[in-house]
Amino acid sequence: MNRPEHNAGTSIHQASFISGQALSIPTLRVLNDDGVVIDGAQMPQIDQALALRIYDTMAYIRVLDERMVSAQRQGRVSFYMTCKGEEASIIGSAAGLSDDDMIMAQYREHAAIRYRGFTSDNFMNQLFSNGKDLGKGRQMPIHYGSNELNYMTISSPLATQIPQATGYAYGQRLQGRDAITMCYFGEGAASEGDFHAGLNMAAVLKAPTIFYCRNNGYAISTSTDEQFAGDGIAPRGVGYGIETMRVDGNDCLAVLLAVQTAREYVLAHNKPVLIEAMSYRLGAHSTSDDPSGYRSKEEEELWAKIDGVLRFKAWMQAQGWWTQEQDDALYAKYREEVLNALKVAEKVAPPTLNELVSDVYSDVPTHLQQQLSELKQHIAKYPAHYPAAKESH
Amino acid sequence: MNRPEHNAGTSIHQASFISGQALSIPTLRVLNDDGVVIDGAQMPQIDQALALRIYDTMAYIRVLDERMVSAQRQGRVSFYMTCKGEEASIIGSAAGLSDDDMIMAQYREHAAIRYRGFTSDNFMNQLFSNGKDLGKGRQMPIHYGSNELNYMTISSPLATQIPQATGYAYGQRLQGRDAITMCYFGEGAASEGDFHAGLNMAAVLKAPTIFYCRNNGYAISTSTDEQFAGDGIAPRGVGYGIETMRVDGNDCLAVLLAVQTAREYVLAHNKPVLIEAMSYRLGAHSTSDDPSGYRSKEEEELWAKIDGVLRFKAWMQAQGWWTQEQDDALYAKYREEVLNALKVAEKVAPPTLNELVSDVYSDVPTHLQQQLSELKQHIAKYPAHYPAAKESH
Amino acid sequence: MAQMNLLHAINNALDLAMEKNDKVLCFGEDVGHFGGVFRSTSGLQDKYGKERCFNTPLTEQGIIGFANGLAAQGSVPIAEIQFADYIFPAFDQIVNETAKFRYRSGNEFNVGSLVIRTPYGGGIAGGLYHSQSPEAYFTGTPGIKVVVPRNPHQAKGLLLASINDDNPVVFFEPKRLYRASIGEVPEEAYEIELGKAEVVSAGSDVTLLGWGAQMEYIEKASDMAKEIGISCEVVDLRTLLPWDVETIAQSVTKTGRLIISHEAPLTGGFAGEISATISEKCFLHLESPISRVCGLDTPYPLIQEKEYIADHLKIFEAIKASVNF
Amino acid sequence: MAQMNLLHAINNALDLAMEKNDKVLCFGEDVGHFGGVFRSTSGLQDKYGKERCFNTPLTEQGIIGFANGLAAQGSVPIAEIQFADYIFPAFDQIVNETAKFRYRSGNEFNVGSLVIRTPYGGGIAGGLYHSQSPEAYFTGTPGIKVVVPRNPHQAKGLLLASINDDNPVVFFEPKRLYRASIGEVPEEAYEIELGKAEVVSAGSDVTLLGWGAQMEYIEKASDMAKEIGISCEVVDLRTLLPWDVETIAQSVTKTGRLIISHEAPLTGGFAGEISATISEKCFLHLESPISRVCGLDTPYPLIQEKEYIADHLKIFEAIKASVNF
Ligand SMILES: Cc1ncc(C[n+]2csc(CCOP(=O)(O)OP(=O)(O)O)c2C)c(N)n1
Ligand SMILES: Cc1ncc(C[n+]2csc(CCOP(=O)(O)OP(=O)(O)O)c2C)c(N)n1
Ligand SMILES: [Mg+2]
Ligand SMILES: [Mg+2]
Repeated sequence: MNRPEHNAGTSIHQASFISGQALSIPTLRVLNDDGVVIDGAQMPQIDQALALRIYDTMAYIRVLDERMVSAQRQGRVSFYMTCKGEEASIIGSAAGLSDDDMIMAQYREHAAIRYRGFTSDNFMNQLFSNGKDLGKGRQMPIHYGSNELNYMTISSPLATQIPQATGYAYGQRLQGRDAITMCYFGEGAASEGDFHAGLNMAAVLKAPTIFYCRNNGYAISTSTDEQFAGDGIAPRGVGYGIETMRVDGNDCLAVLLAVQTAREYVLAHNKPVLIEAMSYRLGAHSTSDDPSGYRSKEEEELWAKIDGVLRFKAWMQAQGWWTQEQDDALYAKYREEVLNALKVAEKVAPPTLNELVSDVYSDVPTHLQQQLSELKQHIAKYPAHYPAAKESH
Repeated sequence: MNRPEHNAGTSIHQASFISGQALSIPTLRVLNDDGVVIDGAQMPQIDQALALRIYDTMAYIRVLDERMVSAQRQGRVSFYMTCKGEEASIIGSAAGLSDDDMIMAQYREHAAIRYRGFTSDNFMNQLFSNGKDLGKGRQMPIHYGSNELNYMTISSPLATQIPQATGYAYGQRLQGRDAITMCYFGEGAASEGDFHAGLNMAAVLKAPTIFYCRNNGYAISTSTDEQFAGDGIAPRGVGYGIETMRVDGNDCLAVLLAVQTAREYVLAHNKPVLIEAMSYRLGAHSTSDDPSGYRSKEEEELWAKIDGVLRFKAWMQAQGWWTQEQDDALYAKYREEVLNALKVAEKVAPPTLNELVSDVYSDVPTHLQQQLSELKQHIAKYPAHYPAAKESH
Repeated sequence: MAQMNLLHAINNALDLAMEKNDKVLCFGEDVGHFGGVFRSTSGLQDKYGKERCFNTPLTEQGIIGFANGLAAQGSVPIAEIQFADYIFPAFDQIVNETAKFRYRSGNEFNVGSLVIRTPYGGGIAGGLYHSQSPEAYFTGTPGIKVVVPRNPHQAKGLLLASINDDNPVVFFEPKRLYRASIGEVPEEAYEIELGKAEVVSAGSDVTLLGWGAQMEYIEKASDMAKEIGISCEVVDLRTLLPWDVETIAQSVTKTGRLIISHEAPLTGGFAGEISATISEKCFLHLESPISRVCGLDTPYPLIQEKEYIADHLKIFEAIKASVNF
Repeated sequence: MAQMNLLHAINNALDLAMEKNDKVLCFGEDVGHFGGVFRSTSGLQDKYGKERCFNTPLTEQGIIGFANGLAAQGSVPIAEIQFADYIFPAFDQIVNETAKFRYRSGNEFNVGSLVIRTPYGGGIAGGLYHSQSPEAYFTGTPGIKVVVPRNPHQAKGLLLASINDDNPVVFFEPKRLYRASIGEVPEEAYEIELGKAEVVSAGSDVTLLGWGAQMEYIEKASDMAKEIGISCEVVDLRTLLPWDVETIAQSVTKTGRLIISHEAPLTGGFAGEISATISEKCFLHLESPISRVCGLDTPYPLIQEKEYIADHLKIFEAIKASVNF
């Protein structure tokens, strides 16, 4: 029968639903819960150097997160967010990329910019909004970005980076770059309209993007059963015609394998891939949040037991690539480094008042020049009232 | 193993994708292409009276569409849109509802409001934006609506009615109504962020909604392969955990069966259902469009052959419920009725000038009263220039 | 009467509205069990159940689309947008749908029962995405009302009036004052009429006009002016759309001078509209140019927030300039 | 020179830009093979291929999100929104992303190469969803430029300048004039500087200011005024953000009178901003109140469009009122 194409396909003659749970997507695992490689599991491409770079980043981020949460409690920074519990997911995925790939993240992925080489000073300058912050002190703490490191500056509005990643990747493909775009987002952000737009456009327009969903169980206080009714985020990929994988986000080797496989596919086919990494936000949403109001200690402990850093460390040790002594030394080194950087950054002068009006446009237009000069005259009248007056002499 | 729930499920240990084409959703058919019931096919609940009401609506809409396209060519109305090719899909689905169910449509579903009892005068008053238009002459032709008929007034911005339908249905459920909300939209509109929001929220918040996607192959000039890369819209339902069906939109009995089945499920479970009806926009997008620029005559002819009105009529005739004589009489009757109504509506006075400022708010606020009175003074100075001046005497 | 902060006053208004009418629903991101990130819906889920006070998925366009549908159906939705900075994904649903629902249908349908609550404004070290004052994006939209309270008493009365009003209302809550502003608030339900400005304190030399958290700076500047012998008439606009032209025109006719102050950037802010209208109405009474003391024309800054803000000192300087023109 | 209508001029500008720089891409709904519902991208896919001129899925937020990403990457995206009435789903991507991209990153990244083209305005029996003039929703947003051409020559020069400008531009095209406005246009590439108003015709009694399609009515009113001995200075603002305060202030200082006219509703329209600013700058020169001739504060009507529009007769009446004040 010469039926037009989009009315073709198999037929049924009894009314029946495709169940909303029809697709149950399995989870890729390489390590078991104790950090031992599962029999017959496929290994990612990893050697000792790469493993050390990954573990080094893990240790660094643990130290940084711990230190900055205290700093926030002490009132030294206004705000902070940790990635505790998701280190394996974030670092394992970053390690599966090439340094030329653009990373467009949500906010909880500072481990990825660290993996690329963001220094303690870089971190601290941003956290303290000082004059050396690459972002010129304009965004709240944790909104990192670096052109040099191909890490797009974080933007607070959720999910906006998703269609942007599609566009970025499309541009990379058209210009024949040997690079892709990695787009991170939370399972909460995946409810935004921009998610839908970004993934569908990537599929249709063949943008070399990896969409990496960090499903960590919560969006602030909202648990996943109040966020979606399907089997997580992964089945949506199939809805868009996108190749999809689910991975144990607390299994660093599985994550690395997933991303390496995905990157290869994306570059070879100029098509997107969706990865859903199952993990857990072990800490509070941010320093403004207290999770005891919406979840149990038991639940947290269950997840703490299968923590990805512990599992990766156990594997490293079993490989003979790492010892407890090295571990202690590494943590000690980073504790000192971070604390020193913090003390330095605290004292760096804030950006000059001129930065209040720069970068709104490529040049400062007349009306902003005028507003700035009026402001300066005003400040000169009340120097005691304005911090900027103190800085200027 | 005591693995936390959302990291549970089956495991794999080799990297492999779930294919973007993993879910191929079959199409429900009851009638074959010649309008003969397929052996063993499940029948919808239908008796002669219902069949006649459906067919009556089909004939009416064919006449209306034909007549109004000519009227537009003659310059008597500014704009028109037909549902040619999709009558079976729209009328069959409307017939599966109860009159208490709210219908929130896109724009190409005037056959559904006709099925509910919209009169020729109702249509014409809207199309001519005259003083008797329920919408007070404020929207372009084809933006029908009727509170009495539970048919939400059409809004041009695409897909906005989708999350609205979720909200409407949620309210129906909370107030214990024995009614659901039927939400129509095109496969093009399904690319909007509002689609994603509306379906996901309906699944999570348990809104008794039927989401009925008219996949008619085009969004203006954009064909489905430029709209999505997956297997149509249906697999997205599974992504949201929604029970889903695909149906041959040119098979009125299959459509009726699908909607009857869905309505029963929705009411019983207080959960949404997604239906994708595969059909074809046989006409131009609107009277402003000429499809010869973007598709072939051959393609159109292929679809014309499996037209849903022809198939339904053949089935009616085979049932002994309909004859060609009756058919000729019915079309003749409606041609006359529509033409008469058109002539009457053309001459009905436009809404009064006061309607320019009413319904912006529940009452006309001071500033609008003032703007209106200034306008009236102005018009009084130049009566020849303003149509409203002519109407007022 | 009870002592309440602004959050308590909001919470109390919601509680009373939900108690009185079981069609009233409160929802938004983290609004349910948790009671909202600012805790303004605290306790409401416990009291009225999960069907009437609940978390939504994380989608502002969905929240407002859903709320529009509920309102059209006959429920009384009170939708929260977590920060006013995040209202923009819902902009189409508000500007093209909420605002035009009644008009386009010839009143066959309307969403008059809808209230959209959202915390706005700076002063909390929130940077460009937790500090915006986007009211002027809404005041150019016929069909909605825009309301901003300045303290707990006003907040409760204006919110209850917004809920009961038969028109959709966008209700901006000054988050800087959520805990900082405390005052006496009647425990029972009461309404403050929408569309009416309030003369907070009478004066003769210059009219100072603002709304929301900005009223604090304005009152402070007025006090400073008093000390040097300038008498200010302080007016809180309260409802920005439709706004009370008459009260402002009357005041300016009397004082001959007007200073408008808002947090949002100068260009395209609502002060421009007010200035233009009052210039037309009071042209012959104006003794000096109407002046606007507003944010700079930049995104909201972080580290230079103090310098950026249209604070009492800037308003005070504008008062002197106006009087000495 | 060639005779072109406004559509041809746009199409020609896009063609030249794509020819010169293969990083220039044009996309949007129905923009590809079909050439757009108004045909402004006609022929470009044939000439530059499907990768550089293409249809997108039907999602405005996606189109602008995608465009932001492309611009950040170094491409030169020219995104079309089919009607300005449908730009609102993209509002968050424009207002929170496009406009703040450079600022928030300390210029580590920017989307300066982006141009968003969209047909706006009434006069085509389009009713409330095919007639809006939403420019004032954008003029309150630091970080973007807003441009509106009035005829084919301006359209080509301003569009090329917008494409080459290192800042994101929202470019509103007066769709009523797409075919109606015809004029001489140079065939080669040329630019008209952004941020500069143009004195279209000099005069002494009153300044008439507008932009886009509204200039036609303004010029007609100016002609009517001339016949009764009133000399109007007609000014086209052209760039609305940042706008050319100086040229307008100079003109008003000379004439002592200003009338601003736009299609959008009065309240919250951009005329308010201009009036407020010029009142401040020219306070002592004003001989009559600045007047605004604008749309009514309602959604855009259908059947009463003629009455609604701020036409030449209304402007003419305002001119007389201003001169006779
Ligand atoms: C558009 C928008 N809406 C709301 C917020 C406030 N908000 C910040 S983080 C967050 C939760 C995000 O959850 P998820 O995406 O799961 O990421 P996670 O925090 O779990 O890493 C919310 C609601 C925001 N930043 N942007
Ligand atoms: C938000 C929005 N964007 C664009 C348009 C312009 N437009 C009107 S109909 C249409 C195509 C819709 O296609 P589809 O949803 O498949 O419905 P169909 O016309 O095929 O029935 C477009 C792009 C619109 N009305 N609203
Ligand atoms: Mg999360
Ligand atoms: Mg379609």
